Amino acid sequence: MGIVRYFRNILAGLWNLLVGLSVTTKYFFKGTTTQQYPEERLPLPVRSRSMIKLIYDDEKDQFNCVACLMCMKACPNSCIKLEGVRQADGKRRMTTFKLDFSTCIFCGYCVEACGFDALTFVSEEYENSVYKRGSLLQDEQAMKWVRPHSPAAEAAPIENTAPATAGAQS
Amino acid sequence: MLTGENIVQLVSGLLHWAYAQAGISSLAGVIDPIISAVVMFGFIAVFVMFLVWMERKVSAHMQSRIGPNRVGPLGLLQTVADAIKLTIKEDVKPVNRDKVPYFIAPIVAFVATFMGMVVIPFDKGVVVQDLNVGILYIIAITGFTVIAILTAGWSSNNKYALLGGFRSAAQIISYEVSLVLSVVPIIMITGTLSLSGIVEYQKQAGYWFILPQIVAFLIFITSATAEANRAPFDIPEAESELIGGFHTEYSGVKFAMFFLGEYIAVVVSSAVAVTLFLGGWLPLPYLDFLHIPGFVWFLAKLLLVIYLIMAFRWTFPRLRVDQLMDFGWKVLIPISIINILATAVVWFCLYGKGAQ
Amino acid sequence: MTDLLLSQVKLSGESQFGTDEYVVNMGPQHPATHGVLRLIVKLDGETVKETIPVLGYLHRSIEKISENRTYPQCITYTDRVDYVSAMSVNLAFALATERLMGIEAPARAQWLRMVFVELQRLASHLLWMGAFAGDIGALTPFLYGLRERERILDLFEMTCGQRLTYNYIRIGGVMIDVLPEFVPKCRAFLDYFEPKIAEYEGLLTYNPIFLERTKGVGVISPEVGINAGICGPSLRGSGVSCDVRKQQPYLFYDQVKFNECLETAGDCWSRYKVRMNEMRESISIIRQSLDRLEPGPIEAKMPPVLKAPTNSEIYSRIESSRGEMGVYLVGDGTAKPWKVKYRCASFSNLYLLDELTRGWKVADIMAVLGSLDMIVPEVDR
Amino acid sequence: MLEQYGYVLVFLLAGIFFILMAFITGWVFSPNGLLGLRYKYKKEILEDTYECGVETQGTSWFRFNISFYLYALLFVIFDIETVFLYPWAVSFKKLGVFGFVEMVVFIAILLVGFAYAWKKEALKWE
Amino acid sequence: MSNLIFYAIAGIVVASGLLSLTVRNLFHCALFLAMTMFGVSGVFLYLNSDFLASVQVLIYVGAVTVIIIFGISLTRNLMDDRAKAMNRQLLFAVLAAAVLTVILFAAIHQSSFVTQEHPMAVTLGTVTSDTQSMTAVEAGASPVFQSVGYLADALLLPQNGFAFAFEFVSILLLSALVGAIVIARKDPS
Amino acid sequence: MTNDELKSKLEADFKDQVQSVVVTAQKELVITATVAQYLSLCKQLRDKSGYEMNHLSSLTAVDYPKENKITVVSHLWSYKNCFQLTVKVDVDRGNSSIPTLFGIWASANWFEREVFDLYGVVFEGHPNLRRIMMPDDYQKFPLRKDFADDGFIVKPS
Amino acid sequence: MNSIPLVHFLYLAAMLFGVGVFGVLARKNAISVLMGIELMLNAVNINFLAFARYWNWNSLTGPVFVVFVITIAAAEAAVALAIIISIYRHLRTANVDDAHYLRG
Amino acid sequence: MGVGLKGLSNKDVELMESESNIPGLWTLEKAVEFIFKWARKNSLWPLQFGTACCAIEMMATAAGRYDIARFGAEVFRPSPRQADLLIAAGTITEKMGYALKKLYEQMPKPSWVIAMGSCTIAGGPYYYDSYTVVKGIDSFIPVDVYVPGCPPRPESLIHGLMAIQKKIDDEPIFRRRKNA
Ligand code: SF4
Ligand code: SF4
Ligand code: SF4
Repeated sequence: MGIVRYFRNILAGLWNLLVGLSVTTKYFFKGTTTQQYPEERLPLPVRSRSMIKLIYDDEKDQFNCVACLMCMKACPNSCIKLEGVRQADGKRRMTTFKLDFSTCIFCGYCVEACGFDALTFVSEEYENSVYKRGSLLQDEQAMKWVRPHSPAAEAAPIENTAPATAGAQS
Repeated sequence: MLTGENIVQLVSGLLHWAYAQAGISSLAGVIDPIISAVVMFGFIAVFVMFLVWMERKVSAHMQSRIGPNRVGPLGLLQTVADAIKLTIKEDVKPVNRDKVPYFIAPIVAFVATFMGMVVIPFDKGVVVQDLNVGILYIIAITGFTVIAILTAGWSSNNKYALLGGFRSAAQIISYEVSLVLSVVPIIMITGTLSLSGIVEYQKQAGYWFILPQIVAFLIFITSATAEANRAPFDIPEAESELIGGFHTEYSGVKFAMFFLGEYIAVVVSSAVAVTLFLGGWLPLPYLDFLHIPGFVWFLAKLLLVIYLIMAFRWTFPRLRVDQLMDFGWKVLIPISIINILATAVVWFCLYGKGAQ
Repeated sequence: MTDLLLSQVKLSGESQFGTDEYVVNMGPQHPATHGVLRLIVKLDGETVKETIPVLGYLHRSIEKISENRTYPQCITYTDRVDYVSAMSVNLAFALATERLMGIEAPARAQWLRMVFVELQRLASHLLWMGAFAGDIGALTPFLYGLRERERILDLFEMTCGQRLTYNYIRIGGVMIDVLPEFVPKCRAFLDYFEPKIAEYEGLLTYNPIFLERTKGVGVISPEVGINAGICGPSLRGSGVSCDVRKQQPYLFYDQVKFNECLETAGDCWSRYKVRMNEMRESISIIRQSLDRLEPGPIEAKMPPVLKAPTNSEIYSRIESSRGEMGVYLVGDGTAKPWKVKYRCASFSNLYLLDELTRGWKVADIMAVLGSLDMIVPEVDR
Repeated sequence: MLEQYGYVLVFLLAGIFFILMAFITGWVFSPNGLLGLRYKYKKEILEDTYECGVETQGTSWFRFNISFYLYALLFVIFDIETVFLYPWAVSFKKLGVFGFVEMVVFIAILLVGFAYAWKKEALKWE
Repeated sequence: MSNLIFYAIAGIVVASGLLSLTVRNLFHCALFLAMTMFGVSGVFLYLNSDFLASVQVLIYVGAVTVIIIFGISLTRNLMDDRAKAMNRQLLFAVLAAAVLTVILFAAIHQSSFVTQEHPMAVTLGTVTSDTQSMTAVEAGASPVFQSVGYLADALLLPQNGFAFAFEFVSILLLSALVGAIVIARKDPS
Repeated sequence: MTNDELKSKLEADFKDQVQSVVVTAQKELVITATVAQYLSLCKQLRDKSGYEMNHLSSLTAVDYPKENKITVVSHLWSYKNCFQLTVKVDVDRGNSSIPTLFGIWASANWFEREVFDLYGVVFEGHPNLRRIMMPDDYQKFPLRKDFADDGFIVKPS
Repeated sequence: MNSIPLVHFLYLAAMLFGVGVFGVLARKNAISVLMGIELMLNAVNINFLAFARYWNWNSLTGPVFVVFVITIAAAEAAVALAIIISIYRHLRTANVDDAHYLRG
Repeated sequence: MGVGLKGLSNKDVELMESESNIPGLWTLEKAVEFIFKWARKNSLWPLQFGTACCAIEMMATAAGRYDIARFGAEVFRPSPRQADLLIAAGTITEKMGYALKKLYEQMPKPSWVIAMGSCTIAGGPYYYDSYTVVKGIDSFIPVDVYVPGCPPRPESLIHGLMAIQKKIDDEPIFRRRKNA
């Protein structure tokens, strides 16, 4: 009995090893899933939180930011420092805006909190390695971003009140 | 016709003509081996680099990746870069190491396997020296690897290295027994230890030994994998337990030598497997009209076997050390002994009358 | 740093075979400890005499930080309590806060949460499977696991813009509604994914080496398991029904049909099997949830600044990918919690490691550790 | 025959030579070598024993388990068996049934020892 | 040339043999021992015994050295560097060994071997490959020591008288195996 | 069984052994006990049929510097009867000491070590009361409200 | 080819034997003593083979004896090491000098 | 040289041509230097060192989708002795900091460090109110490239890797300064 089981175990083991080998061999001949990054780039979803930018309105030639400090208060990590002045026309304008990307955790609260369409996430700007830690403290000039005038980009910013149209499509 | 033998004859003819021209014919006995050693080293270095590349590519494709592809065409120069980098990397010498053994361990690891290349027949007549005791020679000379590994583990002054080295030695010696035993049926059938002789026998017999000796082949491949410390038998360097095993403390070019040695061991044992079981340089049956040179067949079969070993590595989990030893002693060795006896009995039944 | 601990490990001089006991450090940087767990292993030959886990190498004081953040801000830190299964911790905290403040999230948000939490369970189990196989020495399943996980992350990124730290499930709902193409994509993924599980099982489940390594190793008996606080799939491998989704249903788990996966042997293989089966269950839960996803609001009506009632407290549990995840909140009437405590499955599961590995071989530590599905940030927080 | 083994000797020496060349190249070009850049660092830490980033406790030497020895013992015995087995295999056909029976007896006696070791759990890794 | 190499090998054998017995570190001793054995296998080649040379490497380097190293590692504390390697009889030992060697040398010198000028130099010549497994006895021609099968014939054929010794070896090995296991496994009480 | 029923059952069963049993506004069932009652209460909660709180889900502490107390809070769960209980015990902030639950639930071991590490509550009879998160030579108790240290930067609001 | 006189093999064997004797007599450690014995056996082997080849070279006895000697040497090493390990575990020493404790 | 040059990408050839005054004609030293830099650049073996969330992204970088192997950097070595690149991925607490420092110092030179994620750059989300987290690993080991993000995308990490490769190009190999 023992002998029979001994050999049966060996044969069953060999068979299961073959099953495993067949899986890897199958994939060996199947195509790869690799996205060859520097040459090929994955199309990122518009909601991707890659880099925070300050929206610059090139028609009005100014930043949208009115220094309402909402983003600063919302930030869990206090990485936004900004100052503003009240202009002659009574409106507040941002003068300096500093975002420390070395501590920012890309949570998105600042963008959500901003009611003036002044901050946005930009999906594609993820190539942001630097040699000096200091270069991660960016000011408004470094973060300046002009919204391209294309219909695709209009949907870009994360809006908390997106219409609930999706779902139940099955 | 282009055969390996012709090429060798041509080259040696040319060489001896050159000796005669230079008036150093009397030194031919010294220069010839040196040239063959250099050629073999060149071959093995290139081949191992190719193998490392191949392993990375094979593993990558098995895992739906691409693998190295940015250095040279298809990343072929990747291992060249690795080799150069390892060479020009700083060589850390850990404190409290045992200086001389620490230094010689990688040398032994490399040389032991490199010497095994002497008897590998790539084609009819294309072999450095066809020793009488070919198989035994390979087995004996690769036995030095154990010493190298023990020495490396011992001299590094590191717990992981020590444990890894001793485990590795225990593993190698255990699997050496089944390796040795699995070859015996072949020797019984052919009556020779010479590798070329075994291939010639297969040629005359008209079949490869993998057919009657599939069990021996499986045992041989398994033991060879274990001898080369490759997964699923890579206990000594099981990363998830012992960091790097015996070469934990080795860096730079010394580490590269262990690496090289491991791959040459794979080449040697696969080459022996090809020679013993897959008919060496013989063409596939019914394909000999193609007149493909024998060494091409040999290399093709070699790569096939190596691919198999690589596929093992990237598919199977690792055995635990006690299970590994159990497997070697309690499964492989009994089966290979049974295989020997069975071969003898079958042979007596088939040819017994004629032989006596 | 003076290593007080190492010097405290006592070695008995001689064991019966004349070997010295010796101490091997595994970690903090070690390929097998899933990050920065450190194990001090006392060995006799290859046999483990004692395993002392040393924690705290990733103790990032999240609980202290949370006491100084507003409730919504805390959610960003919950992502990092268990980054492999961030949605679950998001959900745990959101549910606790909602119960603390009496907020009820709308139905669509609840269903979305279920979809995402179960997707996260798939992702987490995939990573776990890969890591477990890797611990045992099979390297390829890890890559397969990550390959499929990438597609789940695509779904997440499409919805909330991040791959790992989502900050998606919020107090009173979810951050943002899914895109219209999400539902078909999700279904397509599930159809693609379901046959893959069989493939992994082909690679591992009955592989003789895998069986050797996992069968009968690290057996947790139900009584010991319960007493030591083991939870989640690890306890279900011992045959104890302990699924919070069944026992204390939250979200709409009482409205979907799914089985609680149980195995009885309590060894590594059972725990493996439970998780593999759970993946199948998760797929069915996601399918049912997607079916019942109705249009509607995704966030409850809430005051602009969330404040907990004075002297309120709540202990709320969910079933995260790793097991029972509890959040204990104490509110003091301000916008910041007075006390936050995350009760994590890994922390209590790890406790039994010493007992499970004693008398086994070094390699079994890896198998047991892997099968408990322990990740360090949950242990250390 | 000797000149055949002359090749082996040359392979041995050449192998050593190649490796030494590699070592020398490495030493010439590597940092802190002959031509390489000098780096400043603490030599004691660099060369300290690696143990996952924490300090090593006690000595790195420890004595091993007896099972290592028992495996080696069995290996020696079986290796000796090879010495007899290989000549027998080579001349297997000529020796015929009588030689085979002799060898079976030989192996059988050894297998008794093997079985004993198995029974006594010498083949058990501690 | 080949003579020179022989003397080099002989030098290495003696030197490493001496080192293997004088070095204090036992592990180094084992390594030197391996080297000695390897050299001896080279000497065997000069005696036209390639099979025995391989066996020498296989057994001594591959097995005996390894088991000695394992043995050393099991008795590890011996390697106290401060302990003396030599015992009290050092002087006596040197003397005895020297005297013995000198006597042996003298004996060899006195014997008639000196005049024995490599009588087989003619026959110990080129080698034929033994792919056909021909053996000396069978061929009836000049002995071909290279043939491995020849050894088996010598051992196993009953007319050669070693058959009993051959079986006895297995019993010896068996008793060595059993004895060693019994001794090594005995726990100190 | 609803929490209110449970509350009356508890009050009947453990009349003298608890200080109070309340159902909070969040529908949590909270038992408050004194240090003296703590251990036997927990033991009975685990063993008594009808309760069988075999799972110590969590054990932690809350610091109330104003009232000069630290409350040790344990959350129990019964796999058999499926209900949840919270047990609270107040200890003094200055020299806090409380019996260990290790003998009742093994899982208490590390929970208590953590509380000891971060709050400085001493658990009497604990088999291995050492720091668990912080380095062994660390002196302070970081989760206490009045904690301050060199590397500790308070977030500007 | 091979023009080495027989006596040179004999001289080599004699020297090796002498070295072995020295080791056996002088070393304190039992394992070293064992190594000395191995060396002596090797010297014997050289002699066996040399005589077989040079003296009576049709005889099979030389090589066969070498095989036996190698066998016995290896078996001896195994058993001797077992004994040394056993002694070591009892007495915490492997010095030959101290082995007289065995009697006690 | 001929062997080394064939497989080089266009970028590499441009680079070497820009360095030499006469295209195609180099001094031996420059050639050797070029080869060595090329080898170092393309064979960055990282140390297996991941502590927190970023480690998961590091694994994702090694996995099928992004496949860091294309750069020859998939050889994750468990021992610092054989590693060239320390990708500090994840939160470093003070307790861990000692180990990190030791590991870094045990890596043979030349070695490079990537600080991946906010945590290693400056303490990240744990900058305020944390009593354990190190506020930036560059306070005790030199960092070559900072990759911001929490966690950085795998592409960002690969970008960081390429930044290291650029940096290697600018570093001297030999002790004697060239053009001195
Ligand atoms: S993304 Fe989050 S952390 Fe970063 S600036 Fe905005 S709010 Fe602060
Ligand atoms: S919330 Fe928007 S507008 Fe207000 S300060 Fe911030 S960026 Fe400017
Ligand atoms: S930077 Fe962010 S993602 Fe990376 S380890 Fe730190 S918290 Fe985790």
